Amino acid sequence: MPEPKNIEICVLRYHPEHDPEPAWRSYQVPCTDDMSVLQGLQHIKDEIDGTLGFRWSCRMAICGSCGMMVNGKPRLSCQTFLRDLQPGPVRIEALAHLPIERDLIVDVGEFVNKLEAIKPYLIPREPRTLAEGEYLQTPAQLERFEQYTSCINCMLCYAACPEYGLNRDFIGPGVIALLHRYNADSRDGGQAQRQPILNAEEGVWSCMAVGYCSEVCPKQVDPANAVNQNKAVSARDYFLRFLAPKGAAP
Amino acid sequence: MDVAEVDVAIVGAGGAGLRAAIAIAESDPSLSVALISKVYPMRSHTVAAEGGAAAVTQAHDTLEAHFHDTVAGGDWLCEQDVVEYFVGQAHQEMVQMEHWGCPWSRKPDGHANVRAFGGMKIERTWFAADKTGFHMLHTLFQTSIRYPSIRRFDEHFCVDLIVEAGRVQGLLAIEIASGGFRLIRARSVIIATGGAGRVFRENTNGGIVTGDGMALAYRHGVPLRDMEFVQYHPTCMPGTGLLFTEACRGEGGFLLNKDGYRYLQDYGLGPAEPTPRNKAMELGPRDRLSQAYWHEKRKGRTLSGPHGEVVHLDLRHLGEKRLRERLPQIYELAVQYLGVDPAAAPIPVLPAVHYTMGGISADGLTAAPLAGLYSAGECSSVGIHGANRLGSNSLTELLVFGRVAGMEAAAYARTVPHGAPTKIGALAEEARARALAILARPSGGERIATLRREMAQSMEDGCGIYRTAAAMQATCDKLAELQQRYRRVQIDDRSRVWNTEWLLAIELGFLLDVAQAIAHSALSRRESRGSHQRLDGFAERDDAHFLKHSLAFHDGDGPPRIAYGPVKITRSQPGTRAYGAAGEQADAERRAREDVHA
Amino acid sequence: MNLDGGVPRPFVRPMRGWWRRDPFFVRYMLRELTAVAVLAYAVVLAVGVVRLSQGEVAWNGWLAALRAPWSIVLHVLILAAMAVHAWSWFQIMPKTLPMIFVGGRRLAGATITRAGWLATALTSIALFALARWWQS
Amino acid sequence: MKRSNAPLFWLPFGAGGMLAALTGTMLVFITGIAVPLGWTLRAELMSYPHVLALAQHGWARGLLLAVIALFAWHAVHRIFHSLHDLGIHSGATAKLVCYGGAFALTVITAASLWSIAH
Ligand SMILES: Cc1cc2nc3c(=O)[nH]c(=O)nc-3n(C[C@H](O)[C@H](O)[C@H](O)COP(=O)(O)OP(=O)(O)OC[C@H]3O[C@@H](n4cnc5c(N)ncnc54)[C@H](O)[C@@H]3O)c2cc1C
Ligand code: SF4
Ligand code: F3S
Ligand code: FES
Repeated sequence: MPEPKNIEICVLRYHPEHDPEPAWRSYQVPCTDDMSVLQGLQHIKDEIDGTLGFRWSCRMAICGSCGMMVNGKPRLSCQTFLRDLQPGPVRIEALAHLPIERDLIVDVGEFVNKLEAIKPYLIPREPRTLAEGEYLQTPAQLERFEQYTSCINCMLCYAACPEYGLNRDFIGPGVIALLHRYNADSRDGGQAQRQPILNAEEGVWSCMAVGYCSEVCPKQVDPANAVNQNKAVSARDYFLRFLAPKGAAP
Repeated sequence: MDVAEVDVAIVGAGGAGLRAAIAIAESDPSLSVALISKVYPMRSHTVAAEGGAAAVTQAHDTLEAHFHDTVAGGDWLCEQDVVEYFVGQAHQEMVQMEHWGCPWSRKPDGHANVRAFGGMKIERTWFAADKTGFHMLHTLFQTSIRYPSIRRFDEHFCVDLIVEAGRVQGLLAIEIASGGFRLIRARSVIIATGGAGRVFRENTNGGIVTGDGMALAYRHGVPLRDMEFVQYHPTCMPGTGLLFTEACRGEGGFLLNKDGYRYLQDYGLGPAEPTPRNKAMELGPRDRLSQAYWHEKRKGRTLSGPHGEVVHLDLRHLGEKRLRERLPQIYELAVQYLGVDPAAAPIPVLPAVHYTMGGISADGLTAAPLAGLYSAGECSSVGIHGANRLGSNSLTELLVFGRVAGMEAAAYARTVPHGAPTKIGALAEEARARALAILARPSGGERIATLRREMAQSMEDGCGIYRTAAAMQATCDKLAELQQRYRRVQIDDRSRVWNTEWLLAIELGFLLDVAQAIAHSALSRRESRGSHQRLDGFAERDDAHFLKHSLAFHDGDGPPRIAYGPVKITRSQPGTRAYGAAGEQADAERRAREDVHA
Repeated sequence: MNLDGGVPRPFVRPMRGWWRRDPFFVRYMLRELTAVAVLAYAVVLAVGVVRLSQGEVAWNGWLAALRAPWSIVLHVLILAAMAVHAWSWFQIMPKTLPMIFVGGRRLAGATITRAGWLATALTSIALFALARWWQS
Repeated sequence: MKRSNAPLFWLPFGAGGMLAALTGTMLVFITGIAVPLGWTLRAELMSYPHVLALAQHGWARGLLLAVIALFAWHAVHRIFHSLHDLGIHSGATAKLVCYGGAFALTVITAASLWSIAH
């Protein structure tokens, strides 16, 4: 084991059963070069203060549960290394803009409700039986939506988006990226069903193209692109509905 | 306590649990389903699977070949009728996933692509880049949203099953956000809680993989089957245990010792050829590769790193372009976590615990020997992995047997009424009191982390890649001691809202039970088979005495009682498990034998 | 519902002063602020048009005002803001476009941005040349 | 969900933004710096007869109106949303002032140009 040095980790603590509002607490954590912020927090929980609350599981940046603000930036704590934050102190806070349930744990329910609302499943363009085998899809067709399938639902983009912070009804970057993922899939024919969600004020029109969402996304989903390219689609739908009453965008 | 009433309750919303839920919802929308998970479904550990899912696909491949690979890979401890069903259903399930939108990687002609995988004779592993489990899990989760009959209980931690009148009638869960209890009454229950890798120190599993469901069933008298078979994955990241998928080797990666030598050729896996040949060298089965590492380490031919002895996984010859295209996540992991650019330098790796072959004993239709209880996924021992799982069989298992479990549990639910509310309520009260008692333990007791650390270290020492009676006995003794100390485990946090420490304490109880089942099953198996390898005079497979499933029964406060059950052999008589050139010869001989019989 | 646990009481942090919290947000606000300059310039031009319609004397008064030092300073500021606007406009441009494939390869965002900047440069040169040609 | 009328505002905003990005910098340089200072360009460029001719030329007149109207529209759209960003939720009033202002500017410019032409 490499020789550990100490680093100061300050955590914004909040416990709804006895704290009126969040407050900072500081911990000294022995830290080696290969330690992630998550491991630092685990050390606190295991050895110093078992009451610290945070979510984690995979520790390999794929389950999406360990998002938090590290020195003011939305990060996956399992993918952020203490060596890059030396000499400290490191300031850790629950993901910005989201309601804190406790310590570093935010409310995910609002996000999941939105995710459920956008029909995030394949609505087949042409139905097909299992016996007919798989739909054909060329690598080029796959490339048109693959990037948007990489979203791990970590909500870092929500913590990055001030428009979401100002109005939590905004569907937001991550969920719109997922919506677009299905719209852009060559097998899918559900765009018309999803269009009303994009067309709403809480859909693409709450976005001011701040663009920070894409900057912080750990999986290069580029949610800002998903949102903003759909403004043109929504605008077309706005005017074309007078021509084609069903309002079906191409 | 809040009470919900459903037809079928599913504990676990990973690949297996979600597949089961969808199967029920699709076949009979009038049945209500409760889907309970201690994390949001998309955080389940299926998300971490990288390599792919096996299903016979190519014209020159056969179900027969997949069957033989699986049975031989499992060192003949598989239920052969179940394997037969499994390989037959696999392809259809992959197509079903495709119809649900899974972004499988494609060939230029638009058909799904397949890749080579360890121990598989022919390329038959479907993959979605190197994030197969991630894509499968998200596809299943998102598809499940379409069905209104599936009622999710996200971030609900199941603490006990309710067994009354000889059958399962529901479960008790803690709503984590409030710390309140919820009784979910059900006519049948499916357990799909995943593996138990966290009983070991160095492992590839997420923090939530703590064997909960296994322990829940076990405590209610259901035996845990074949628990001694724990798979070590040969290529993991030192220190964290993070996995470098077998696909690295499927794509052509080499394993080198400190002299830059492809040492696997010294362990009956050769000849060493420049490109991967299925079932040889780096594409041999995981148990053999992990064992070879152990020998190299003993011979002093490994490299010393800050987190122990390592060998090198060399991907340099694949080139940056191919690596970024085919193994993007691996590329990222190596660069970020190790500071190694795999296009420029070999990656240090070592074996780590990866998969529990055993689990809740289940018949070929996923039913446990307790009425109304079913299991699917890694927590279940339906009988397809035997003594060693082949990579990419397990994701397929989630689908094939997730579906079966759903159909079976639904069928059973239609035949029985809900039990008497008062009796069930009383049982739930007792379970609730037991869970709350942990919160009320006096201070000054044992720390959770200490017990967990000692358990994991002891499991690694006694039940690692190679085992001896003395070391296993020491582990058994240690576990008995830890069980005693667990009664004095103490937690700092006595509140209710999001009390994760409370849940960790309960999980530790599950872990210790599962650890005991593993260690005692291992100690009792006096032979070497698959992933269970002994050095102390039992280095050979012993079909005369041990071509049997081990069954660990919970036995009060004492250690488990170990019994044995028969193995179903249909077409494939136990033979030598050989790989590389020797394997091809053995295969030819087997075919010749079978031709004579036919 | 009849849960017997603690009472969740999610805490929502205030947004006050959010735009100072991250340099990215400061840059965003700067970008939005360029709108004030664009508006100012539109007003300057509109006043010019009104004065033009009022005859030569009025127009010359407007020209004189443009020569005043404060006007020069104002226009230098507007010029800077316009440049920031052009720079940032094309920076977000790739976000607003669907994927573009050229010869089977996806066009990179940076390429789109650079193409935008180039377009501004070319338009500017053309405008200037037009002005030179027309002044005589 | 209710359909938003945002496209009505967003399209001219986008058009104005694009026009400003392409031409704004050079236009400001010409009319606000180069000509007034007589630096690189001569004052005659903006002499009364010169500009009058321009304003009476059909195409040029349209372009001039477009520049002023779209710049204004682009700007007020951003300003309106920035008010929201800063937490000033004056709602309908702000909206009226912003877009009303741009509309007024457009009408005044159009009227003046019309009177020049006739
Ligand atoms: C890193 C890695 C890579 C892998 N790669 C491959 C591969 O390429 N191919 C392959 O075939 N296999 C692979 N595997 C194995 C395979 O991924 C797993 O066996 C499989 O995903 C397990 O799925 P599951 O549905 O059984 O469980 P999980 O996905 O682990 O889900 C368990 C569920 O149970 C819930 N749960 C657990 N306990 C409780 C409780 N007490 N109360 C409520 N809910 C609970 C959890 O919340 C979760 O929803 C890999 C495994 C790992 C670790
Ligand atoms: S888009 Fe990116 S940042 Fe947003 S939730 Fe998905 S992965 Fe996370
Ligand atoms: S940060 Fe927010 S405003 Fe739009 S571009 Fe991203 S969603
Ligand atoms: S722990 Fe899973 S993303 Fe960090």
